[in-house]
Amino acid sequence: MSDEDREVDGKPDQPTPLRGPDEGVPPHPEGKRPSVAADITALATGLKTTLGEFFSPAVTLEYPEDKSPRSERYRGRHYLRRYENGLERCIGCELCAAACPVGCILVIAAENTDENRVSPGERYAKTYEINMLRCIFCGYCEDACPVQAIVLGPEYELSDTSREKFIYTKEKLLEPLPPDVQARLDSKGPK
Amino acid sequence: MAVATDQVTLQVDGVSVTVPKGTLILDAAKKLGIDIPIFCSHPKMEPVAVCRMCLIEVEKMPKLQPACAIPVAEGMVVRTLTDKVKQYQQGVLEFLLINHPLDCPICDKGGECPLQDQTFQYGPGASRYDFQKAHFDKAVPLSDKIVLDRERCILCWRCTRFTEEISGERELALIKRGVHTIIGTFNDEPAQSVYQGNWTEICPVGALTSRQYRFISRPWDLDRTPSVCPGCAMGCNIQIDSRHNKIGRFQSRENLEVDDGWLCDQGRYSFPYFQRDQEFGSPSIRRDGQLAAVSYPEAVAEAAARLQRAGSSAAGWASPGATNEELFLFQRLFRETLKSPHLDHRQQGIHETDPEDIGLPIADIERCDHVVVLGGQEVIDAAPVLHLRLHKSQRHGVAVHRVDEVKAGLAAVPAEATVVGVLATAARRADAITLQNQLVSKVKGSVRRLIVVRGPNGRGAKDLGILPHLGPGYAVLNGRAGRPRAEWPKAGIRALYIYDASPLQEFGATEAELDWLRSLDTVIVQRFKPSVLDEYAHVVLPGRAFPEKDGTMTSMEGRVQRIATGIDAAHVWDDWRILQAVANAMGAGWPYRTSESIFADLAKAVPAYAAAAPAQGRVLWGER
Amino acid sequence: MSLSQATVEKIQDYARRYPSAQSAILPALWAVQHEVGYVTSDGMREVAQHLGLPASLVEATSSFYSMYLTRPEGRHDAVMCVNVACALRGAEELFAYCEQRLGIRDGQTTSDGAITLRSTIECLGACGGAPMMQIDHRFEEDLTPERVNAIFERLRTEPAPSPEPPRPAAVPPTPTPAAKAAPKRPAGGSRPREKKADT
Amino acid sequence: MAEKKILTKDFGAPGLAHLAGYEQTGGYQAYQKALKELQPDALVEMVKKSGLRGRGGAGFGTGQKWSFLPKGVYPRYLVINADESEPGCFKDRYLLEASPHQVVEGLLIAAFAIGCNLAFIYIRGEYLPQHEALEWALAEARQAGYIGKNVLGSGFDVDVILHRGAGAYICGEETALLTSLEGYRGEPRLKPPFPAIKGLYGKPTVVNNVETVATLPHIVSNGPDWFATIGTETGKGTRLWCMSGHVNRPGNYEMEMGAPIRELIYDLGGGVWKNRKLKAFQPGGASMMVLLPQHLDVGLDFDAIQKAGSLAGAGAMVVMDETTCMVDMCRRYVEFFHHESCGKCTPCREGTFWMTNVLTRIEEGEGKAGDADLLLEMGNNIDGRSFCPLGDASTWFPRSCIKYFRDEFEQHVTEHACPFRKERVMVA
Repeated sequence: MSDEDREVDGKPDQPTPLRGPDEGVPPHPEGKRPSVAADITALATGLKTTLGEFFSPAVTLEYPEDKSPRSERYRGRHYLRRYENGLERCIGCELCAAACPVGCILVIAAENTDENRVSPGERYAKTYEINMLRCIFCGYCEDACPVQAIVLGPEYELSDTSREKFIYTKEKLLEPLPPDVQARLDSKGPK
Repeated sequence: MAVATDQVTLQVDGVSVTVPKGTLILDAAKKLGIDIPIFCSHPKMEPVAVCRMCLIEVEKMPKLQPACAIPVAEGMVVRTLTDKVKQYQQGVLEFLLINHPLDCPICDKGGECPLQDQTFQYGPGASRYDFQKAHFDKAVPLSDKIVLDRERCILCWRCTRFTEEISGERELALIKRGVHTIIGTFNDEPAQSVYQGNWTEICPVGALTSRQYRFISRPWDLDRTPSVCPGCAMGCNIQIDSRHNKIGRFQSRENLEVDDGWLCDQGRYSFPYFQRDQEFGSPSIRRDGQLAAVSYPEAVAEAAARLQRAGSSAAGWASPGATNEELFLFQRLFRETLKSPHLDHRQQGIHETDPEDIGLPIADIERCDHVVVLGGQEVIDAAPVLHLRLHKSQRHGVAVHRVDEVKAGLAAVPAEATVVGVLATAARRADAITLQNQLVSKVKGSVRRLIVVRGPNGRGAKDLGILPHLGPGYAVLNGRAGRPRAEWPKAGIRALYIYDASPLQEFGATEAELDWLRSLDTVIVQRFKPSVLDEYAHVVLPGRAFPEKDGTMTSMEGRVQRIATGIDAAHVWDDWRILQAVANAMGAGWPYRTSESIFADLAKAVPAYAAAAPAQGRVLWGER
Repeated sequence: MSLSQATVEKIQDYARRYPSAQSAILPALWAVQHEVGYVTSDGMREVAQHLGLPASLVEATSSFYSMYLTRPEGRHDAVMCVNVACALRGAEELFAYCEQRLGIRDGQTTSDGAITLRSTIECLGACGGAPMMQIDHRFEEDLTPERVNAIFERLRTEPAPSPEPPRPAAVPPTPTPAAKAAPKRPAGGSRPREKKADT
Repeated sequence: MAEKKILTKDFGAPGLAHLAGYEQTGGYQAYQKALKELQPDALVEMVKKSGLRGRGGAGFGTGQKWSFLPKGVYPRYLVINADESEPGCFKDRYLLEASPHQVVEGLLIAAFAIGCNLAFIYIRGEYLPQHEALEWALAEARQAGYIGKNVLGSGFDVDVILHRGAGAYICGEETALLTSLEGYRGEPRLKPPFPAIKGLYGKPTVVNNVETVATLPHIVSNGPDWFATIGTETGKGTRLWCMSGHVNRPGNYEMEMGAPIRELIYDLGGGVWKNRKLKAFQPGGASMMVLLPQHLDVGLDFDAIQKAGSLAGAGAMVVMDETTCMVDMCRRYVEFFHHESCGKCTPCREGTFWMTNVLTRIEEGEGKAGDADLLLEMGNNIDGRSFCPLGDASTWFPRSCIKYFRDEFEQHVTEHACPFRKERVMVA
């Protein structure tokens, strides 16, 4: 049953229109006769803020020439760190994968042998992948890591050409660490 | 009023419970759902109360009592949640952890480690120990299957007690004294036991871990599928733990009637045979000498055409590793569609079979007073977990006689024996029957036998009639019997359909048979992995491995058990689907859509299977 | 390097004496130590074979007790107790003196292989004569630096104690001639043969 | 009150170690009297009436212990505990060395009383001379017909096996001794079942101390009433006390039960040496709580010492003068228990290891502020929680030292050094 044929005590149930079908445009209120000066002053007051801002120094950052300052604890792209002697820190313990709220880290561990020693101790990560498309950069993996292997660096420009490239594998993550990250880690205390 | 004398009523944390006399406080509390923390206690071993984790308060006893070792007494009042107990539990866990290495990140037990769980639940937040931990050697290869980390060991004695009470091999022992005590074999020689896999399961920490499963996965990443071990006819219940669609390990899934919670290494470490770690070839047809890859329908059509040409002179061999459903279809394909009686599942020997072979259920071995193992070690090699059952029976007073000849077996059993069991492999079945008959006349009690057949579904193959002379349910095919495999070369067979379901129970062709295969004009091979038979095959139909399919298997004692899909292999047709396609290509018109539907038909054709709804009861031919 | 026939015989004799062969492990290990100088793994394996036991059990038992040596030691072993009763009467200082006198540390053997010096916290049961030492399982009590020197001099030249436990301390023959002739000394220290009590 | 010699009354007599010499002093008369005139049950009653309590350390009534044996269950075993490894204790050694036959006669009487045909003597490995003296005595007794078949025509068969231990203090504990005698690692067993019901080889077994059985010949020959007149109403007869430590005349003294400790230390022991002042003493060896000079008038009797806050134990009186560093004493005793712990149960195995580390740290001056309380708390988690009394006993001495000498512990921590060490001087 559509709106039109609904009955309310005999009369079609319709909202009352604002103006009757035959009424014209209402007359202009008294004393407000159109004048050019009034229009210009209204225009000027309207643009006052805009003109004010126009001549004050721009706050826009001309990206990419200059970038917004980032805090030392900014959580951006991940890195897998190494010890001074070049051995990888990551021991493939999968605690980061367990801590990750979105489950975007895949770790497959394997056993170190004397010939193929990747990390100190018995265990290392044969496969370590982070799906950057799903990562929410919360930093839980960095907190969970018992050996401070996975850390979040400062970069946030992570665009790429194909979805597969967003699966960061070990060699991408093992790239050398930007210097200022080391400062942040030292401030966090020994691990 | 006089309560039945063997029942005892006691109170645990304010709730009263009545349990039979001699029950331990630990079990009485468990009956109320109160879990008292333990490490060294194990349901299948004598209590030793060495870890002292389970100490609880018992009224009128000044000291805290070990719940795992003190039997209940009438009117006993037990408290497990008092401050004294809680404070002590923190203390003992702190003691356990002072020399325990902080290995959780690299330890395989992480995530399923009782020490880890109980430290979270009962333990102190932090440890006040600030000295050097005692160091021992780590990652000691005890054998090619087990690695031992002596720093993680909390000396709960479970593994040494296992080798003494359960397997009887007494290989592991405590060495040195006090805090320097370690576990090890004699002179650090490699362990020889075939039950080492169980050590890794009963060890409450990561001291004993499996080398094959080393660092494969964390417990929370595993997909767990209940299934049955493909190793032998014992039918031990297992759990397939897989990750990324690859089998990580087999774990035991306790079935008190069959395996009592244990697995043998032969079965537990057999999963690499069923690993689909690379492509096993697509269906193919031999065209001018070479196997050309084709699609399934083409291969099925070719196979059907060739079989139809051979008609009743076709022969079919099915592996005792196949499921009941597949064997049923295989048997229908030959007897109904092809009208050929030539079926077999055995290798060389031609030994008879009948329902009496499952007279003695495995669990009943404990209730016998004399058990004759005809063939000694040979029977144990055929079903290794049987040894654990026999050793348990021996410890409870059953006389087990491991003999080689009938005469010795007869002499060993005294006339006044009441319940006698005879165990033998299929090869020695005839001797077993003669021994059984002689015993029946000598002994006043009952004599039952259990024949250890070959293959996880050897019994199923016999029940479903994959035999030339017997139809499903041992129906006698008078006059229409076929020829057993041994006679096929001379029986004018022109086509051979080999269904090699499991790499562990292969066709195993002899030299003579290989020559005969070359002479045949049709050889169809349906197998999981590329095998030597592929060169002789005209049609190759790749099928699935046992962890990739649903179905039921019948263990040697006639217990029908379900296996489930742990690994999915969608790109490979299920075996019963291939068999149905071949049959339907010849106009059989089978309507099956799932393996359950096949089982429904199977149960109609073989009534005894109807009684044993899968995974519960045994096929009792008595009520046929 | 298997055990000598005499030792094997002794082991079998022990096995017959006890209600269960397993009780013969300790005496058997003593026999092995007397012959070889310390308990070798081959020795343990042979003891296990002769007693019909798993070898791991014999090693478990042998490694538990502190008096079974696990590696070859000097001809003489000198053990000084440093438990409380002895320490109160200057055992620690005396031990330091011994170390300095023999030029070796605790647990080492002198270069000429004569003496192995060890201190032990295990009370040796001679607290009345503290400070004291146990030289080849015999007590030397109320030691002073001078007496220690004399002992060490003697040990440097003295051969190793005879593999058999030496005869009981020489006790003056009983004065009264009427006493029955002293019983024939048990030959070679082994017990006089008598049938095991049929329990 | 001078010594009251019963066991040691003939010591020093020539040839006492030999059969002939022992028989001259009336040896084996009691044994023959028991065999000929007394029935086994009468003997058990006699020992019960005499009020003889075990001299090994627990002080349990010997007669009572014998009566626990289930009737008619044979074979039964008697095991003599000669494993005496309690620090400060050397009384059994003195008895075995001086008069082995008295011990042999005692054990034969005990074997006859409980109807045991195979008795064992478990002697510690370190007592080689005593082992040989016993071996010689047993050979003589066999030769004289006291051991063997149908002894002296009484129809009683007995054989004795001398079993040599190999250095484990834990084997002094009753069930650990039985386990060791069976050839296993000397680890204590679950109780119940108690050895009297299911002991050696699963058969009913009685374990008695050397001194306990050495008293039996005197009880049999002089009668239980004579024995009951000696000592106090709860502690009957005499007891051998081993004096050691800072005392002028260390050695074994046989005292009537109940005599005050002062007499033992000052009259018999010649008082503290170098006429220094007594600081503390220990009545029962390593396992017992420390006592102070104010306890000197406590009677040498099980219950009196227990009321004073310690235990009589194995009767080893270790005397310490004012130059003794109590922390060092605690460290040595706990290190002893750590070295001797069998490692079977967690609290004792790990607890003694940790306590040793803490006490060593304090003694070397690197103690931390809360160490004393940490030791007390650790003690609470071991005492009453470990599998056998060794674990409990390892905490009693240190905790009693902390109770009485807490300031000494604090001093070690604050001064970062042991205040007594500079006093330590070479024994002239």
